[in-house]
Amino acid sequence: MKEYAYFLGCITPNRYPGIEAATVKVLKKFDIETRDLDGASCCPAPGVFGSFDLNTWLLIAARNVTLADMMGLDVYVTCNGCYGSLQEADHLLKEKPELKDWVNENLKDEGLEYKGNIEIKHVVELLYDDIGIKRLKEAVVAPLDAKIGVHYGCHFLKPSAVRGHGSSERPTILDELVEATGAESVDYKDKLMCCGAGGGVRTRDLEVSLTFTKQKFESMKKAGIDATINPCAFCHLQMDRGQVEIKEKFGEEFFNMPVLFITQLIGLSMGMSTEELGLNAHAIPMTEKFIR
Amino acid sequence: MMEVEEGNFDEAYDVYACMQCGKCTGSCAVSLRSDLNIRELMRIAILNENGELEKHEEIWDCTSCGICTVRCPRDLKPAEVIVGMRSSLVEGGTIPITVRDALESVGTNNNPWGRPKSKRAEWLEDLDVKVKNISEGEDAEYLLYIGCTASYDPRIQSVSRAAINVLTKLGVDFGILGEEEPCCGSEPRMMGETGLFEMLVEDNLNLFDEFSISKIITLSPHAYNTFVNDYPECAKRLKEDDAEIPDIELEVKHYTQILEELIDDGRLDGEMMNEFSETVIYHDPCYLGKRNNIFEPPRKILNIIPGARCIEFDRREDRSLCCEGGGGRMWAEGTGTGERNSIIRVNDANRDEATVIAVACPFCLSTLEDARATAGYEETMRVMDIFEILDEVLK
Amino acid sequence: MSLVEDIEECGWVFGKDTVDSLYACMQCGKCTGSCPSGRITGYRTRRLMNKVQSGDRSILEDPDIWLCTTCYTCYERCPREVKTTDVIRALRNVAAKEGHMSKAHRATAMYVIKTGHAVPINDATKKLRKKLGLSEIPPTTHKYPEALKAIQDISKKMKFDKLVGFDWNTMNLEDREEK
Amino acid sequence: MKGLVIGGGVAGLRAALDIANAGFDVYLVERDFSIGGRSAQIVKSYPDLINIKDVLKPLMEEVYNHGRITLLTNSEVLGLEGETGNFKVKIEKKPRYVPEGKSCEKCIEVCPVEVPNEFNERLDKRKAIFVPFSYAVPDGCVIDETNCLHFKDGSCSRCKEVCDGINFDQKAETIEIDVGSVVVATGFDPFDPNLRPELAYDKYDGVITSLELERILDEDGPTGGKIIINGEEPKSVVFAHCIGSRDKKVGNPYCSRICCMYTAKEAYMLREKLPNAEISVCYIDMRAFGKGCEQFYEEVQKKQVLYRRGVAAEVYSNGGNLVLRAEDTLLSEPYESAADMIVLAVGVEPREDSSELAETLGIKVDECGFFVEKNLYDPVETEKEGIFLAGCCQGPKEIADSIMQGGAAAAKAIGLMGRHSN
Repeated sequence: MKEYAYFLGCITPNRYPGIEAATVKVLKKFDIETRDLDGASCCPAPGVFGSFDLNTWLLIAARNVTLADMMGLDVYVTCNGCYGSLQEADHLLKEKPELKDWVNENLKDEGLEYKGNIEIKHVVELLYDDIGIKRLKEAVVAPLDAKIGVHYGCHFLKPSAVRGHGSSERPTILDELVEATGAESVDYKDKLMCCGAGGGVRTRDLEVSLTFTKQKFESMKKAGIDATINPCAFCHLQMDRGQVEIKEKFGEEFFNMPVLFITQLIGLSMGMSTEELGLNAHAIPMTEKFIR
Repeated sequence: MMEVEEGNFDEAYDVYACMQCGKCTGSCAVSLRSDLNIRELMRIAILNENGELEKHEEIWDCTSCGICTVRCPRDLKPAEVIVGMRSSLVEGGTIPITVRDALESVGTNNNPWGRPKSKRAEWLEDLDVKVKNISEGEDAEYLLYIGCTASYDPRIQSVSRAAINVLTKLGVDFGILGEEEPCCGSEPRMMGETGLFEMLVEDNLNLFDEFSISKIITLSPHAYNTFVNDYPECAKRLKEDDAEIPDIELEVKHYTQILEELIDDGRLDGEMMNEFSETVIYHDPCYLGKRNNIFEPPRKILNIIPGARCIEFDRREDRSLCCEGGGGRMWAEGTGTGERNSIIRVNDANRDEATVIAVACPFCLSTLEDARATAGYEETMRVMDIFEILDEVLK
Repeated sequence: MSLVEDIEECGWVFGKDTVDSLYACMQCGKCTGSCPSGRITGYRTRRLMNKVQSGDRSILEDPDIWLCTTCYTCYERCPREVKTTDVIRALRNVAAKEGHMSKAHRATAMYVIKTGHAVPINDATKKLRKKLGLSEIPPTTHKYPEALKAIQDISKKMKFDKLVGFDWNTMNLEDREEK
Repeated sequence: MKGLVIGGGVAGLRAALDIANAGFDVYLVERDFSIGGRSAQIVKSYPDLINIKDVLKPLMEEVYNHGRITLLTNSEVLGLEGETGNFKVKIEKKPRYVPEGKSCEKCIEVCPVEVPNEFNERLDKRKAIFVPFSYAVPDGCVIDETNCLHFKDGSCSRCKEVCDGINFDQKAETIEIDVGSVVVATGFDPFDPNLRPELAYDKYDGVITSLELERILDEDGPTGGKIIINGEEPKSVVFAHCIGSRDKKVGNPYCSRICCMYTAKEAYMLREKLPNAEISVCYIDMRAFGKGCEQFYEEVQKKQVLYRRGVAAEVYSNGGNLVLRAEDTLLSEPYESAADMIVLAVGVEPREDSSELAETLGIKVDECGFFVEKNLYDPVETEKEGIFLAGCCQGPKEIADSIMQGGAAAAKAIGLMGRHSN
């Protein structure tokens, strides 16, 4: 049995708890236990808060990392934004002693001390490295017969030198996970394009950010894709809720394309129900292929 | 690619040879305060169709000073590209109303100022000296070509009168064409009215032939330039198209060149003049200087005037700062908002403690006069054409 | 202080080398050509780098600098390894400091000060959480007031509250003219 | 059989040494008082920043001391007759008036004549009797007879009064030599920026050429290595690329190849001396194709040297402050940049008298004045058999390439003389 702290962030627990439920359940099936990271906050979003005030960003991120550090547990996330923030902060603190001193000086009053003894993991790494494709395949009881468009999101892969998942131009890790469920990962034109939400663009200029999303859906439709999967709660929100907003803003036809978090897809393949994975609470309803 | 009558812009102007170094835009008289970016236009000429030009109102900001052409390291003619672009706009009818009115006036009144042809010689009326009128059959060695601006603009008319006085005093055998004098076509050409310009060339050459005119003195460097540089080329083209063009060869001089000859011949010197106790700074007109390399004659004249302390602008000769009067700018609003060059010029002159800005071009006189008033130097500084200075000092 | 010095100061957590990497920019345009935002907006990464290099402060007022989604494509592809995305974030810090921060962005920041979350919980989600067998309130700052206080202490210490114009009496944003 | 090399710059030195080391006697004719050529005016190489002197000086001394090399400095080729393997060459040997190696320098102190020092690009003065430069070969004083009062009007012989070695009676002599092959390596002249008057080189002391800056950067130079313009250390410097290169208006349509990189090097050296100055470079395209050059260019940029695309348009003074105008073609914005010092990266031109030498030798010059190689595949041969080219007289190139071509020309000459000797 393995144990991890789960850093929830904002969107997973507060908008898409289905991601949380699916993730905890799937991991548990493979003997990975999840522990609450009590008192965690917003990561805070690297492109947003990093753009406002890097000092505040670093301190809050360091606080979140330190909570896990003090539990002595590696921590996993289900959002690329959280991944970006916590991993970047952890990386900077491990690289730069002067930064570590500054952070600890400022966290002293909270009774916290960053030591740098843990790793920040993305749930995708747990699935791929801890569990592995072989075991995932063995666990499939209801193989999915569907064409899936994979969306990686930006901060999962980049900056590649810090993230360490190989080339950000030719990633395969999520495609392999998708294919382990029996589904087909179908290539499409804007596969590696940003969903448009990050960097404060969704907040500040919804129309611009939706134009990104729309472009992605158009090219997925062209490729005959049934549903899109992602590893990021924020991209997830942008792509699920975004479809409704695109209709509102641009008055175009609904893409009506189901959006699934990677553990939700895996959960389905393992025989979990649509409802227990929270999929029926999405803005875009599941199509038949994803209803169990 | 954009098209002109002569073919596409590459055939006409070699635009593909541009290496986009930006020397033109960097040198341009107005680029610092206008959207005009000739390098970009060279690019647009290749990448876009003519319709694109309508978006570029700043094409009318070009003063046609020619510095881009003078300096182009690839020996191209960006200033002509602007003329080509304006031609396209004129053809399509999308031009500023003021420019359209000026061009129409050339067609109907033979001048761009919208004034009747019958009033072209009005400036002569309060003149004491008798002037030969070649159009009335009187013979003279030279035609003194006054030009539209010096005929109609009340401030510039004073230059015409000064010219008559000075040339008469110096014993030059000259006459004028009076009401019959035509527009030389320089400004219409720079405004892109190629067809009108060709018509003027044909008419004017026939007119000169009719009155046996072969030697011309011009007041304006613009007229000088067009007679010397544009007419022969245009006449050749017209002949190839079977137009009736007389076989005459014009010998054209700007008036400062004639005065220089008189100095060299001993017919004009300081002893013939009263003291002129002024600090004189000479402003090079683009059409005399940059475009035709005539830098010395005006300076030679000013230097013999007794009492005159001649100083120089830092930016002079081929680096002279254009006054923004040429290239049809007299009739176009312009898009720029920054400080006008003429203001910079009078301020520079003031800093250098000049009391007289000497010019040799009606447009320079007009723009610098305006600037002098705007900048508040009415009490301390005069803007004078060299002819006006001579008229004042000659005994 | 010059613009680059301001950016260095705001981006000190990245280290001086990261910000100074912008001097290696050779204006090849790979960034602009790669930028997904630039495909649909007026945001031009190369031009931004050029303006930063030449110290043109007018870009601080340029709303286009907020159109980067921090997708890191330019950062990954830059042949001179300019840390573009980091430079842009640090540059935005300078802009924010000079008051160029949109109301919507200030509101996002306000939620973090107020709740510890940029996207706080709502009733619908509480219900859904219950249905899914999760705790109604997640074990975050939402559940632990002392944790929220820690976030608020950090905001005060870093003067983040002042930066976004947070009023502790109303627990809301103060009125401020949007620059 | 003997060889002849015309020109004692790096290309000629390399050629002479290689021919001599192959066992042939060789004449090296140099017009100046010392060998070393243009490279001697340069402080450091790019991109490796080694001191040119450390490499050039041993090369010059090796030539001087080589048993098979006859060094004729202060000499010029007057005529050439015959054909390959059997050229008769007429050379004028002009006198130095002072024995080689003689340099107690008392004579210099007493000399009343001061003229601009060509070696320092006229930035300081030298006497009519002088040492050409610190490591000149042959070393010792020489008399420049065009400026010496003794030769002008006989009014002065002060140097002779303090030095009995001086002999005013030396006369120029014409010698005739038989050689089998000729390597021409006469080098280049820098472009005269006055042909681009808008850059106002003649008007302001703050506008200098890159070769002048090279002398200013030299610890042995006119300012002792201090960067001083108008009596002060400049706070802002702008370099301007492509002055007299890529410019049809001045008859130089070609790229001079070296200016991008020597500017980068000068900017680097300047940055070391002026850590707080604003340094920028106006360029059209960056051509950094040599080994290690792109990396060096990047290094220079990282030293906060701002590269702005767009050629320098004009220079003027705004109430005493220099202003350079140009367009930033990437921003499509014209700008005015105040600068205390403007460095014009002047291009490479053929020697002023290259056509005369071509006529003397019976070889051709191209429309720009460079000697014409036989063809692309015989880049050191000329159409005239037995006459070879090396260095910048054939076309602009950097020091390393000149040395390479010197070696290649020597190999050709050796091969040819070997064939004729058998």
